[in-house]
Amino acid sequence: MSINAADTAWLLVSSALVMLMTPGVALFYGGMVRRKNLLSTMMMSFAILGLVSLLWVLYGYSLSFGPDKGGIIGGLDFIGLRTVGQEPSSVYATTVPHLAFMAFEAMFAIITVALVTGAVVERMKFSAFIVFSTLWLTIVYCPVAHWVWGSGGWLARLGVLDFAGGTVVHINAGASALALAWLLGPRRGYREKEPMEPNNIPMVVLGAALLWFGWFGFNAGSALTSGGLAASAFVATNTAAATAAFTWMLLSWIHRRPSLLGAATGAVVGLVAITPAAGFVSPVMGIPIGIGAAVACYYAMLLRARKMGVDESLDVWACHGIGGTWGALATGLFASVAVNAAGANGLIFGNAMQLGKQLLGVAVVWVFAFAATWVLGKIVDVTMGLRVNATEETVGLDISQHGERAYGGMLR
Amino acid sequence: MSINAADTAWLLVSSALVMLMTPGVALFYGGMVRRKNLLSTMMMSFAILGLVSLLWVLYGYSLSFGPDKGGIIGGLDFIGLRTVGQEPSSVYATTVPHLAFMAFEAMFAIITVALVTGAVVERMKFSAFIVFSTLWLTIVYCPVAHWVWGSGGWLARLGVLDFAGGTVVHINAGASALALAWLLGPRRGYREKEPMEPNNIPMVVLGAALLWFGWFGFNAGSALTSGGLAASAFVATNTAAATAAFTWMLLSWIHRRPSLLGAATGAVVGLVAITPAAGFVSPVMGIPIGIGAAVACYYAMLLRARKMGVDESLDVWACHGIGGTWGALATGLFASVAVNAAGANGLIFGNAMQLGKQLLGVAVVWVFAFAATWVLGKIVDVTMGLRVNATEETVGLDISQHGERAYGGMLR
Amino acid sequence: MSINAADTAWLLVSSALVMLMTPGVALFYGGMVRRKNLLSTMMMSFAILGLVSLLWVLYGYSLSFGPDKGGIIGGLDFIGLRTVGQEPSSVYATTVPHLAFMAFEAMFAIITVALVTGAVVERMKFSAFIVFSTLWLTIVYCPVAHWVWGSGGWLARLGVLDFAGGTVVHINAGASALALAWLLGPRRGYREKEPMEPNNIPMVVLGAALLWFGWFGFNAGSALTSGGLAASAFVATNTAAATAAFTWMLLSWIHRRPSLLGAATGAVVGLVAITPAAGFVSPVMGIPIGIGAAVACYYAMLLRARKMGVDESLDVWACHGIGGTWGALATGLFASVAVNAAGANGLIFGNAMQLGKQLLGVAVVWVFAFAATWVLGKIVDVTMGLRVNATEETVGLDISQHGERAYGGMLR
Amino acid sequence: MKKIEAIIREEKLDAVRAALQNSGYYGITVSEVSGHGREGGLILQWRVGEYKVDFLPKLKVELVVLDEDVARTLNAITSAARTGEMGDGKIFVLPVENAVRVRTGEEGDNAI
Amino acid sequence: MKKIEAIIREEKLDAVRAALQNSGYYGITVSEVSGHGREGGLILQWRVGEYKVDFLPKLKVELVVLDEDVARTLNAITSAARTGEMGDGKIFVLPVENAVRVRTGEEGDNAI
Amino acid sequence: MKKIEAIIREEKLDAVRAALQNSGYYGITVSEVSGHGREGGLILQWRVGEYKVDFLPKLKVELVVLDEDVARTLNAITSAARTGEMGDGKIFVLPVENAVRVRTGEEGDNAI
Ligand SMILES: Nc1ncnc2c1ncn2[C@@H]1O[C@H](COP(=O)(O)OP(=O)(O)O)[C@@H](O)[C@H]1O
Ligand SMILES: Nc1ncnc2c1ncn2[C@@H]1O[C@H](COP(=O)(O)OP(=O)(O)O)[C@@H](O)[C@H]1O
Ligand SMILES: Nc1ncnc2c1ncn2[C@@H]1O[C@H](COP(=O)(O)OP(=O)(O)O)[C@@H](O)[C@H]1O
Repeated sequence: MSINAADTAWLLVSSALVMLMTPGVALFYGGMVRRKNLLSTMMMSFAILGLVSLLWVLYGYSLSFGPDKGGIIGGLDFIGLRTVGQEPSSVYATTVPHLAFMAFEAMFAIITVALVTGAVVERMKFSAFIVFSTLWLTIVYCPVAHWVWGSGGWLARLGVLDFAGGTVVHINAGASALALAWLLGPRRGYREKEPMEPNNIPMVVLGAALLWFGWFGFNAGSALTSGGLAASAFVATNTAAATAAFTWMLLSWIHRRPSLLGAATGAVVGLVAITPAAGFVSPVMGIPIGIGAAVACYYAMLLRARKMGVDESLDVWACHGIGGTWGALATGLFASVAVNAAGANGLIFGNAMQLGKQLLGVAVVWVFAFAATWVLGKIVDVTMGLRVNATEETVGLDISQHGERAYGGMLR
Repeated sequence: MSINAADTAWLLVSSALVMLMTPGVALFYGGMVRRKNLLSTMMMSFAILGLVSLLWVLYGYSLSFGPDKGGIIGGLDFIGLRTVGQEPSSVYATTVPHLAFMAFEAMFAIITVALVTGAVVERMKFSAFIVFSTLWLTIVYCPVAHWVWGSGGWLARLGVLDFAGGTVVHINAGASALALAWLLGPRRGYREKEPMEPNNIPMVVLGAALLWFGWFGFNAGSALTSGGLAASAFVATNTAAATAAFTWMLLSWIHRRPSLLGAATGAVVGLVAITPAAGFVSPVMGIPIGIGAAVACYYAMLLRARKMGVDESLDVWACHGIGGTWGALATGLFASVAVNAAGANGLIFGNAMQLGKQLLGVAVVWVFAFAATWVLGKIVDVTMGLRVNATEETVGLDISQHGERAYGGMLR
Repeated sequence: MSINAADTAWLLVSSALVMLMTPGVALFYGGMVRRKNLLSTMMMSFAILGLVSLLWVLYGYSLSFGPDKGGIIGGLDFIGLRTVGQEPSSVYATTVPHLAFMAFEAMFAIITVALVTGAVVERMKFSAFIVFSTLWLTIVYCPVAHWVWGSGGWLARLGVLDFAGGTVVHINAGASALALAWLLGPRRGYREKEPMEPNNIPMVVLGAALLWFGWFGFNAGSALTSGGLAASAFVATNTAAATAAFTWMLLSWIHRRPSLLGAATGAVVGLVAITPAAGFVSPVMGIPIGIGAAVACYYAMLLRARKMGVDESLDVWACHGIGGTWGALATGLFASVAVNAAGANGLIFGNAMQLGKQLLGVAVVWVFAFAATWVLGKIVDVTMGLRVNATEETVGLDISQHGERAYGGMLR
Repeated sequence: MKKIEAIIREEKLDAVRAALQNSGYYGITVSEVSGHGREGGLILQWRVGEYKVDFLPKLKVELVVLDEDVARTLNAITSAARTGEMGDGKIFVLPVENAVRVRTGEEGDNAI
Repeated sequence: MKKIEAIIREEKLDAVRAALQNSGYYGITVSEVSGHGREGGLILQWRVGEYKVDFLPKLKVELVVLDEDVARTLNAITSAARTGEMGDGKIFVLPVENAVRVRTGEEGDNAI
Repeated sequence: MKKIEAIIREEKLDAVRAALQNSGYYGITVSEVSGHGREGGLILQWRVGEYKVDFLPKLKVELVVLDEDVARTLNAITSAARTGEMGDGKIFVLPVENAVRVRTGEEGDNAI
């Protein structure tokens, strides 16, 4: 097929928008930790932007989107971008240069790894983090991306719907975060004293704003063409984000006071939940999906904090794991072929099967991501150790891991 | 008509850019208040991003752009996005999905409400703010948007030109800000002591930068198509912003020293003033419009601070009210059908009538916005009270309204 | 030719992205100086955004891209945008409005001047800076832009390749920075004590992120059309940035610890180096170009700091001068007509000539920029003085030049 | 000479300064401190749930006064800084043996 | 009454506070200071190369105690703040002549 | 033992530190304070117009010295911190009754 310049422009812009989300994560997470770990938290996202961009070009894209091998993994034909050129791919995004599709997908791989870092901040050794991330991209992300999005992937063939990454990105990140936090153990002083106060809430809000902005590329860009579907996904995205932000604000208000940190968190979980659904549901469904996301994630977070013994520090599981699960299931409820002929009808349009498929997709990714991450984490732990030592943790990872401090000055 | 993919891509990108302006306002305003009210100020914009996105989908778009009812208001046909779908509208932006046009307009409604917050920061009760904003969107914004931009709106029919929101957004926000600040009364300690020092000027500059960036979507996106007119509006926008930033810097230099806060403010007022004119005037007219904006708003701000008894805290009136007025009148001076055949000639091209029409548009919006806001504000004041109490104000709204503080740490 | 709406959308978006890079520079540089000079550093970039936007419209575009005068300079036909309208130019970017091309090029001129400021922060008088910048734009930037990019420019005619500004932007800025820093002399206390500690590394990272984001417009936008070439340049850009960020991180790790400031710097030098090559080389060449950039600039910076007696404060020369030089030469090595038929083959494709041409381009711009800057700087020094006085420098430029301080509060 | 160290509420600085100026002392040094006392801490919110912060922001006002002015100064500060609620702060009086004005080298009472 | 000024490591604040509370003193004032002593400085990195920061962040804990409690308090702080490494800090005892509780105007020992 | 508290200009810290080191004292504690004195305040700009800030940033340098070193130390600080302009700051000398080195538990003069 030949290149459509408008689709290409839209996909390139979307790729740039999704790229900006990773610095968005750096700010969003960075603002929530203690100041002594601010740079270390940002560094995790920034290093991933470098590392995964590179690995993706070298082999990640090929494993995920290379010619299918038994529904499980992509072949090595695209290693080092071999045959990935200015002409369109014959199977993916056939109206834009293959390179543009590759770049767009690269940004998804990057941010997924960056999301996981929320579980391990303030105590993970940087060297172990780099090794773990390389393994995780290769052994967890690439296969799951192939199953769901790869032409011939087994979950795709079964009809599991995931418009922009509810399973591949969010459940994947959330389940892995839980496993890794569990292996790592809690931060020193966790629960003994007052919680670790966020060092910079305006920074969190700026991060959330960049995430919201970039998510238009994430979701509406996933239409892979410019037109009605992209517009529909765009509106669904904004509506879900807004509704969830407002709902979370109300939940915190009921509890005590309307919280800005809560509203920012709500926006993010609304964006998470609409991700798998954005191009399959009518945009106004962003409202129930947003409300559901805020409520589900709010109580999941409470549960994690009060009942589960794990210091999953920035609640990747509660936000992305639960938000992504709700979104994947909501796709099975609200999807409509009137919105996207390439999709399916959901339960409310009489197709209960689709909900079953979605449940299958959710369960598979949950189990695989959790288990595989646990094994990978354990291997890294045994071989090189996952955690910094007690002194390094007390001093803070900025100085102990990176030899830097966030705010320099004459004195402090 | 059928969908043009390039126009769609351009309008979706523009919508994303305009969305980013509201966090831009959060930073721009947040940096200018005292630290104890930083989160509260950002929260106003962030909550509006949630609230108005939702209300717009529910009924705001319908009231503004639904089928005309007597030139005054839109009908309820588009409630809950009914019949607003992937196909183009038959009257608005007929080359892009109706949903894309709806989304683009949503972002304008959001930022307009966010702009008003500059008048009420550091003392308005958050609950009252939410109620007021809902009323104001419904009773002030939607009608005015319909009059000026709605197909069949009475000001539109009279030939009042407003390319991207000089009256609908800026005069509307500015006049309302003045009324509301007047009702609220000054901040405690206002004028008794040194002015309330901005807590973070780099944050103001970042906010201004995001506004400038997003404004390309605001103005050039308002061409609703990609092509010569969008390019022309883009250049007019950048030229006016730059000229006004530089002019304000010179004004502060003449007075004392070249001020960065001044240059950032200048950029914003230049952007405000070019807004109604961007797609009707030759781009080089950005120069006189920018100079005029800086001078007019600078002296309006001086006047407000020294002569008027009102603590219109972040000078929404002086920046947006006066800037928007100058821009609307400048449109009547400099507009040219050679630039935009859908526009009109202005005074310098021999059509004095147009200036009269612009004056009418300005006067109508000024009077209506001021009066309606005063009444709405009064109602909220009488029923639930507009202001926090003295202790809450002294402690700061971050803690008293939101139970949060911007910068946490071991100690402070 | 007629306007292509998709190309126009892409070029307008790219222009907006490049515009955002200048505030990106403000943050990137602002975070690296001492707090007392934070606003002054940001102000330099912000003032340039105003000043150069204006001068470009008035005469800069005409000098650079006006009808050729002997290969040396553009004619005055485009003064004040005369005849630069909504129709395409007949020679540049013939599928988009001439105004869109003009705007895109404006953003390049702006950021180039902003880059130079890294050499002079913390001690240059603001008035002298404004005068110098005006002269420099006129006498250094515009001619060089004409030589390399102007239709008929002598270096362009010789076949020197510079896709997006390796010579025009980066070598130009780097060589000029060195000359100007040399004239200005070192900051008070430079080398006597510990280095001047960066006041805000998260701000540096945010700046680097905005630069990376905006650079997609810079490089992929330089295709001037939406399609395969833009996609290819996009991927080359991201790959080089990522590789260089990761490489610099490894270099700092070898030396001591993986540094976030280092990774951010690495990203920038990778982006610099890929700039001239982005649309001429296969995207995977981003890897060697990125590695080379990080290594070359790292050691250039060490050399500058330890061996050269010049306080080129934020290492514009090492980052942009050396990075741009490596990129220009790498273009001569790796360019391929298979990627871009309008380009040429490089050395590895058997065309050693091209490397020679690149060397010529590099040498010419190095010598001209250095010499002309030295002369202009000297003139400004003799007539009005380049530096603030000792007290002003000790107090900090924020207060002494701008009468402002970054963070206000009750006390400090 | 005595050194007076007053821990006060942030919002009382202006009143205290005015009171001191009325009693003839305009030279003061102020710093931001964090205090814990009888006053309860601050309850803040996290994304879900809440937490208590033990230390509250206070200001420390330091000034050195002549022996004969101590009582007057204490009174001035006390009445300016009082709200009657817990957390109003404390004032301590410490002996000072000498003072030097850096600019002139003057010592003792003249340096104040 | 004596004023106890302890310069301690940042991470020891909680332990010191607990120890003080055990010995009956919950009213304290803390501030962030920068200290230089025998302890080496901090080596930080720049884009290339590194530099040394001479001043390390410390906390200053100030509290006024009754004369009879001085020894006990010193012991409590010393054992809570000690790591045995250079940089553990110092404690100084200064005489206090008077104290006032702002809220009530009480003076002397009653004000503590 | 005496405690020396010097309020100095920010930019004089290096000179003062060097002078103290020359007289044998490298252990010092520094904090950021805000001072108001004879020196005029700072005029800053707002978007339009200007305003005055009363408090100027100063540093407080604290160190405890042996009795016999007081005079020498005062001289060292005074000459290092002087510019001759208003706002050079003040130095106060306070009696200290005891000192403890946390690391070793040493008391008195040995702890300094
Ligand atoms: N013994 C003490 N030593 C030093 N500072 C104290 C002491 N007691 C109280 N403070 C300081 O005074 C502040 C107010 O004390 P608090 O007990 O809360 O109020 P009140 O004096 O009104 O009962 C505290 O936050 C603390 O900074
Ligand atoms: N003579 C002194 N006067 C004031 N503060 C001091 C003095 N000596 C040390 N300090 C403070 O105590 C801290 C720890 O001192 P240091 O010499 O590093 O450790 P140690 O006491 O374990 O030998 C220093 O950082 C400084 O803040
Ligand atoms: N009586 C005082 N008590 C405590 N600090 C003082 C006193 N007088 C002055 N200071 C401090 O000394 C600083 C310099 O004092 P100032 O009067 O401006 O200069 P100078 O001593 O040169 O006349 C002030 O900013 C303040 O911090």
